[in-house]
Amino acid sequence: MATNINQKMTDMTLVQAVTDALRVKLREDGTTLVLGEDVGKNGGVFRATDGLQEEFGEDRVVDTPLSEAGIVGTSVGLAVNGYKPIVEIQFLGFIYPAYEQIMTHVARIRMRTMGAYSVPMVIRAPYGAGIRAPEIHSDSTEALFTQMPGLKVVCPSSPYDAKGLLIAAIEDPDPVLFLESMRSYRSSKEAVPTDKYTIEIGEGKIVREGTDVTLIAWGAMVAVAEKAALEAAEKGISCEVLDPRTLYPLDRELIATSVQKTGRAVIVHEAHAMGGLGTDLVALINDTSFLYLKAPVARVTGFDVPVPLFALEDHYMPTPARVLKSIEQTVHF
Amino acid sequence: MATNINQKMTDMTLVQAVTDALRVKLREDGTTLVLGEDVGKNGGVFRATDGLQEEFGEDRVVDTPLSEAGIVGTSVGLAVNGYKPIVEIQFLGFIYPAYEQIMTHVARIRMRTMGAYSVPMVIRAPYGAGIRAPEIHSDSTEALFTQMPGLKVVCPSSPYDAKGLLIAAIEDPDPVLFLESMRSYRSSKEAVPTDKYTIEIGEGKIVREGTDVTLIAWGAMVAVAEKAALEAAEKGISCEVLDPRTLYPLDRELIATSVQKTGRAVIVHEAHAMGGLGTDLVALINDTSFLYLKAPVARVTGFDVPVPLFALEDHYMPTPARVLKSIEQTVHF
Amino acid sequence: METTFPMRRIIGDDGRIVDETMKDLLTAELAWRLYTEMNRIRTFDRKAINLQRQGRLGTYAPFEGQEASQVGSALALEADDWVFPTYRDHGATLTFGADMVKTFLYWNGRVEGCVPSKERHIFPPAVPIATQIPHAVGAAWAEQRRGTQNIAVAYFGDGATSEGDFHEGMNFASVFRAPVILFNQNNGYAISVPIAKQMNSETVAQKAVAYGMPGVRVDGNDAFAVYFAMKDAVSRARSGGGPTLIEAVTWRYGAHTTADDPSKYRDQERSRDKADPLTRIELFMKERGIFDEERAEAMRTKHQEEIEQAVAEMERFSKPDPNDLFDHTYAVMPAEVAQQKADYFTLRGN
Amino acid sequence: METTFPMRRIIGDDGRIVDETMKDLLTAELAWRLYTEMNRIRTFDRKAINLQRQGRLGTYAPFEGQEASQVGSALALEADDWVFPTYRDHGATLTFGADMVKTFLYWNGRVEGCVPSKERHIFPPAVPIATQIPHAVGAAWAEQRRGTQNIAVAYFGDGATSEGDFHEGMNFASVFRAPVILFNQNNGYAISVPIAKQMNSETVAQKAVAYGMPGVRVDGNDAFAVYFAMKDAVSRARSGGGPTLIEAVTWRYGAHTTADDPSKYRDQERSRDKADPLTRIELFMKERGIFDEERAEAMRTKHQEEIEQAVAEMERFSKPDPNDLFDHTYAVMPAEVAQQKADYFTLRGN
Ligand SMILES: Cc1ncc(C[n+]2csc(CCOP(=O)(O)OP(=O)(O)O)c2C)c(N)n1
Ligand SMILES: Cc1ncc(C[n+]2csc(CCOP(=O)(O)OP(=O)(O)O)c2C)c(N)n1
Ligand SMILES: [Mg+2]
Ligand SMILES: [Mg+2]
Repeated sequence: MATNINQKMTDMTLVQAVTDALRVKLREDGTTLVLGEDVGKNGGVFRATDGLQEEFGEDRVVDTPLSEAGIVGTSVGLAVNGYKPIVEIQFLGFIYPAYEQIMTHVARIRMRTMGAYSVPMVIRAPYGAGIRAPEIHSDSTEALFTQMPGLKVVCPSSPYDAKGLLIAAIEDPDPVLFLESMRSYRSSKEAVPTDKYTIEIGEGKIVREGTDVTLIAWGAMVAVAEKAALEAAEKGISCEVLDPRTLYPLDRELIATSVQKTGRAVIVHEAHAMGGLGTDLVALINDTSFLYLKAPVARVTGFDVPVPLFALEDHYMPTPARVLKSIEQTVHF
Repeated sequence: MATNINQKMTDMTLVQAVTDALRVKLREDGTTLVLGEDVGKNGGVFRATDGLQEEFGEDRVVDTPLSEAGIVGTSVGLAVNGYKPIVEIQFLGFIYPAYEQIMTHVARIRMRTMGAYSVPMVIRAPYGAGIRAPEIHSDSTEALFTQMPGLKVVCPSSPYDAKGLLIAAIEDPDPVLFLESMRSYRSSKEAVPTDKYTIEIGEGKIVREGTDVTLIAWGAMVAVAEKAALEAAEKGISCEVLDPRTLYPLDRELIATSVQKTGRAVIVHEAHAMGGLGTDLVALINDTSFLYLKAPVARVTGFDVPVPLFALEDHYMPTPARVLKSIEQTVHF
Repeated sequence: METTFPMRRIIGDDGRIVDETMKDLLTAELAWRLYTEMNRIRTFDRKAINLQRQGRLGTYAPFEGQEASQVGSALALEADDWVFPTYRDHGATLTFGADMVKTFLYWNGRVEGCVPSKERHIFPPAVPIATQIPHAVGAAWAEQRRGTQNIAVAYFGDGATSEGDFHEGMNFASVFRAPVILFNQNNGYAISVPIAKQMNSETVAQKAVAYGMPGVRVDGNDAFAVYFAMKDAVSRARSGGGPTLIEAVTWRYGAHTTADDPSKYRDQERSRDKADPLTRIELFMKERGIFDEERAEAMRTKHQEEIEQAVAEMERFSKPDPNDLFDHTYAVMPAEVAQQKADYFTLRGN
Repeated sequence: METTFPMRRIIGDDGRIVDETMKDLLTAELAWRLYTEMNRIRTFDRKAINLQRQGRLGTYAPFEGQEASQVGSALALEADDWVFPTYRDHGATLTFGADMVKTFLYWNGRVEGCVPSKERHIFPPAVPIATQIPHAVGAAWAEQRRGTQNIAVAYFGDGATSEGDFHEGMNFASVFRAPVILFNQNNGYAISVPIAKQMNSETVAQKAVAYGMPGVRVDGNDAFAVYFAMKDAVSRARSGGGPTLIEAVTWRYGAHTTADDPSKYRDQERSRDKADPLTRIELFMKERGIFDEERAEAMRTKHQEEIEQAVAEMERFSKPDPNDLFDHTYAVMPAEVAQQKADYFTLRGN
C-alpha cells in the first residue's frame, strides 16, 4: 500500500502533510512548480504552501494573477512543455473559471494526441463546509470532476494519506484533482513519515472493520461516519467504514468485497444527493453486488439545495445522528 | 398534460418546433429576449432562430459577442431587472465559460435573496453526438447541471414535446437549461399545434407501454430505445419505454411506478457511465423500488472516455444492439 | 483614443485644493456630507472588526482606507440606480442606503443579510471575483431598454481585473453602450498579491482602451475627486453616453479579512503612511474654515448610537431557521427536496 | 504608451511598395517563398472544399483570403518554436511543417490528425475559442524557464478576443513576460457576427494597451508586412523582450465552414472585392521583374501533385480503430474502462 516508509515520523496535521509532500517533490524534481493565488509570499490562505517560496524561490513557487483559467491554461502549456505544475485553486468553489480548460484540455490532451502529448499536473483545491467560510467557499462538487474521463480525483481524509497520495499525484503521468477538506486541515494530528512515500491512486482503505453494514465516506465525512459507527456499536451494530480515498477511478473491488460481506451500505457525503458521487456508488453496488443486498443502499448527503451561508451550514451537512438513523433503517429494513 | 391545445396542427421538425415556441413567446411577451452568438442575422447555426430577428428586430433578437460568460452574466442582470432572456449557447460543449455564472449565480439568486430577486431565464443548448460535428461539439453533459440545485433541466425528444416544454420553460419562474439533441433536430416530423400550449416541467411520459422491462431514455436515445424495444418484441420481450423529458426534477412517481410494474430497468444515455444521470436513476430506483427489482438496473451509456472525434463517434454511442443485449441480460438475469 | 491616464486629484494630502477649477463646487454642504458618511462607515467598519474579535461576527472584510472611494462613488447615485458590490463594499452600500442590521447579519452568515430592501436595488455581495460585472451591465442594459435614466454600478477590486468576467463584462458594456459604471477600487493588493504581480499595465484605467471606453484614474483617497469623477461618468451614462471605467487608487489599511495576516506579505507598520481620506477632508474643511468640532462630535456620537443599536438588533434577531435552508431554491419546491425537508424535521424531532 | 495603431503596409493592393524603407528587404527569394507557400496552401484549401462537397471529407473550415497572414507569420518561425492553432490555421501549420496527410485526416474526424510530428511542436487545433492562448503562454514560459530562445505563437480570430481566456492569457503573457506572439487574424467575422458587433474598439491591436504590451496592426493581406511584423515580434520575444499582440487585418472570402451559408449575413458577391493576397504579391513580383510564369507553373503542378498524393494517402489510410476509443485516455487504463472495452468487443464479435 505505501512504499518507502521510513520509520522517522513526525506528528502533522493534514495541511502540514500537504506542505511536506510539496516540499519533498519540489526538492526532488526540478520540473515541479507551485502556482496559484497567494501561494508564494503569503504561503497560501491556509498556509498549505508556507515557507516554500522562501526555500525554492519565486521562480518555483509562483504568485499568479487572480485568474483561474489563466493559471490552469498556462499550466497546460507548461506541462506539455516539460514542467509539472502543481496548481492551487484557492477554494474548490472558485474553480469554475478554469472548468473549460480542465474539461476540454487538461482531461483530453493525452487522448487527443494519442499519447504524443500529456499534461501531468496536479490541481489542489480546499473544499467542503464546516469552517464558517463565506458563501461559495464550502461546496463539495467532486462529481463535476469524477465524470470527466481523463482526470483522476483524489481526496485524503488523514494526514498520512494526504502526504502519500499527494506525492503519488505529483508523480502520476496524468492530471489529478486533489481535494483537501478544509474541515480536516487541522482537525487532528497523526504520525507521518518525514521521508518520501506514496500511496497508490485508486486504492481505497478500510478505516474500521465491521460486519453488518458498510459505511462509505471520504474527506471530512470519514470522521462523521466513524462517529456514527461508534454510536452504532453501542446499539450492537457492527459497521465497516470504507474510505475510497481516490474518487476516480474508484476501488471497485474493495467496495464490492465489503458490501458483499455486509450486505448493506450507507454512503455519506457532503455533496447534494442529486448527482453526488453517492449515485455512482449505488450504481457500482447495483452492478457488482445486487444479489448480496439485504436492503437498499442508503445515502446520507447534503440536501438538494445550494450550500447555505454559514449560519445554516451545520444543518446542511450530514451529521452522525443522520448517519446513525440511516444505519438503523438499513439494518432493520 | 398539455394545455390549450388548438386543433390546428402543422408538421414540424424538432428545430422548427423550437423556433415556433420562441416566436409564440416573443410575440406574446414583450419582456422576452433572444440572445446568443449568431442567433440574429444568421438565424442560428442550426436555424433555430431563423426569421426571428426579421420579425422582432435587433433589439429583441440580439447577436452578441463570442462570450458565453458575458451572455449568461448579462442575462442575469437583465432577468433580475424585468426581462426574460432566452439564451442560446451555440453547443453545450461551449457552455463552460459560463459555468461559473450558472453555478454561482443563475442557480442561486433566488435562494440567496430569499426570493426577493429571481432570474427566470432559459438557456438553450444543442447537444449530443451523431452528426459528425467537430470535437467538443458532441458531449452529453446534462449531469453537470442536474446536480445544480436552483436550475431545472429539460430535454425533449420530439417536436411536440419541444414546443410545449420550451414555452413552459420560458414561462417558468426559475432558470431552465433546455437541451436540444442535434441528432433529433431534423430526424423526423410530427404534427404540432400551431397555437400556444405547454407541457408541465417535471412530467415524464410513457412512450411505449410494456410489461417486462422499463427502458428509460431521453433526447436522441429515445429513438434508440424504441428501436431496441421493437427488436426485443420480436424476441418476445415486452419493453416499456419511458422518457422523463425533464431531467431535473425527475418524475419520480412515473419512473417508480413503471419499474415496480416491470421489475426491471435499462437506462440508456449518451453521457459517460461514471457520473451520468443514469446513476441518479439507479439511485432513484434503489430508493423507491428495491423490493420490486428482479435484476440489477442496467445502464447502456457512452463509454468512460471523452467523446471521440467523429470518425469513432458511432462506436462511442449506445446502439440498439447494445441496448438489446442489455435488455436480454436483464430479463434473463 | 485617450493616451494618458493621469491621476485626478482635487485636494492634496494636506487638504489644500490642487485643482483650482473645481474650487466653487467644493461646498461646505458637500464636504460635510462626504465627511459624515465616511465617518459613519469607518465607525461601522471598526465596530465590525471588534465584534469579529469577540466572536460575535464571522470572518469580516474591512475597508478602512477606502472610505473616500466608497462614499464618493455612492453619493453620486440616485435611489433608483443599481449597485453590484463585492464583499468589501458595504461602505458603499451603507452610504447608498443599505440596511445596517442586514449588513451585520450578512457577516454572521445569515442569508437575511443578502435580501435587498424594497427601496434600493442592491445585489448581494459577489463572492466569486468579477462575476458581478456582467450583472451590472445587464441590469443597466435593462434600464436602457425601458428608456429610463437609471444606471448601474459594478464595484470591484484590482485583482478582479485579471478575471475573464471583467473582460467579458467590459466588452458587453461597450458593445451595447450600457449605462453602467465600472468602478474599480485599486487598493494595491488582491489578498497578498501586489498590483505589480497582478498586471503589467501601469494603470487600471488604461484597460478601458481595449474596449473603446472612457477610462478615468482618480485619487481614491480624495473624496471630492472620486465624487466628481463619478458624477461625470454617471451623467454621461444617464444621457446615453455609455459606460465608463473608473479606477480609484486607494489603499486598504488593514487585513484582507479578519482571517488574513498582512504582515506575512507587507510592512504593515507602514501601511498607514498613505494619507487618510478622512484626515484629508477634515484638513480641507479646517483650511476652508468650515469645520466645526462640535458638529463633528455630535455626528460621531450619532454614528456610535446608530451602530450600537444596529448591533443590538442584529443580536436580538431571530435564530437561523432551518426552513430557510429548503424554502427558497425554487419558486415551487421539488418533491425530492420536500421529502428531504420532512426527513430533516422528523429526525430533529419537530 | 502606444497611442495609435495605424495599419502597417509594405506593398499596396496594386503590388507597389508603399513603405520604401523596407525596399531592400523585399528580396526575390523571400517573395518567391511567400508566394510559393501561399499557393500551396490555397491549393490545399480548394481541394479540401471539393473533397467535402464530394463527401470525402467532413465539415471543413476554409481560409482562402487569409493566406498572407498565415504564411507570413509561419515563415517567421524556427523549427523549435511552438504553434497553437485554431481550426482555421492549417494554412499556417502546413507552412510551419505539419504533415499534410494528417491535416486531411483531421478533417475526416480522425484523431490521428491531431498527433504532432516529432519534428514540430504543433498543438491540435483548439476548438473551444481562445482556450489555446494560455497554452501558448505556458509553453513559451517553459522555454523561457529553460533559457532557450524558442518562442510560442497562439493563432486566434477576432471573435476570440471577446472570450475570457484571451484576456487571462494576455495578462499572464505580460505579467510573466513570456516569449509568446499573440497572433490575431481579424478576418472581419466570427461566423456571422461582424467585428462592429463583436467589439467597440476600432482595432484589435489597441487591446494590448490593457496589458502594457506592444500591439501591432498590420495589413494581413500583405505577406511582406505580416512577415516583417512577425519577425520583429519574434526577435523581441527571443531576446527577452516579452510578448507582442499582432493584429493582421484580413478577410475570409468564403464560408465560415462548409456548413455555413455566408449569404445569410453578408453580400457574398462582394466578398472578393478585397485585394487577393496572392494577386498582390504576384503583382509585386511582376512589377519588380522577378516573376517567372514557367517557374510559377512548375510550382503549381508540384503543389497539385503533392496534394493529390496526400489525398490518396489519406484515403488509403487504415480504417478508424475502435481500440483508439479506449486506449489513450490515461497512461494506464482504469479497470472500469477496460471492462467497457472488453464488453464492446464481445458484442461486436471480435
Ligand atoms: C473566482 C474567485 N477566485 C478566488 C477568490 C478568492 N479571493 C477572495 S478575495 C480575493 C482577492 C480579491 O482582490 P481584489 O479584486 O483586489 O479585491 P480586494 O479584496 O482588494 O477588495 C481572492 C483571490 C474568489 N473569491 N473568487
Ligand atoms: C467557446 C466557444 N464558443 C463558441 C464556439 C462556436 N464557434 C466556432 S468558430 C466561432 C467563431 C470564431 O470567430 P473568430 O474567432 O473570429 O475566428 P474565425 O472563425 O473567424 O477564424 C464560433 C462562435 C466555439 N468553438 N467555442
Ligand atoms: Mg484589491
Ligand atoms: Mg474571425
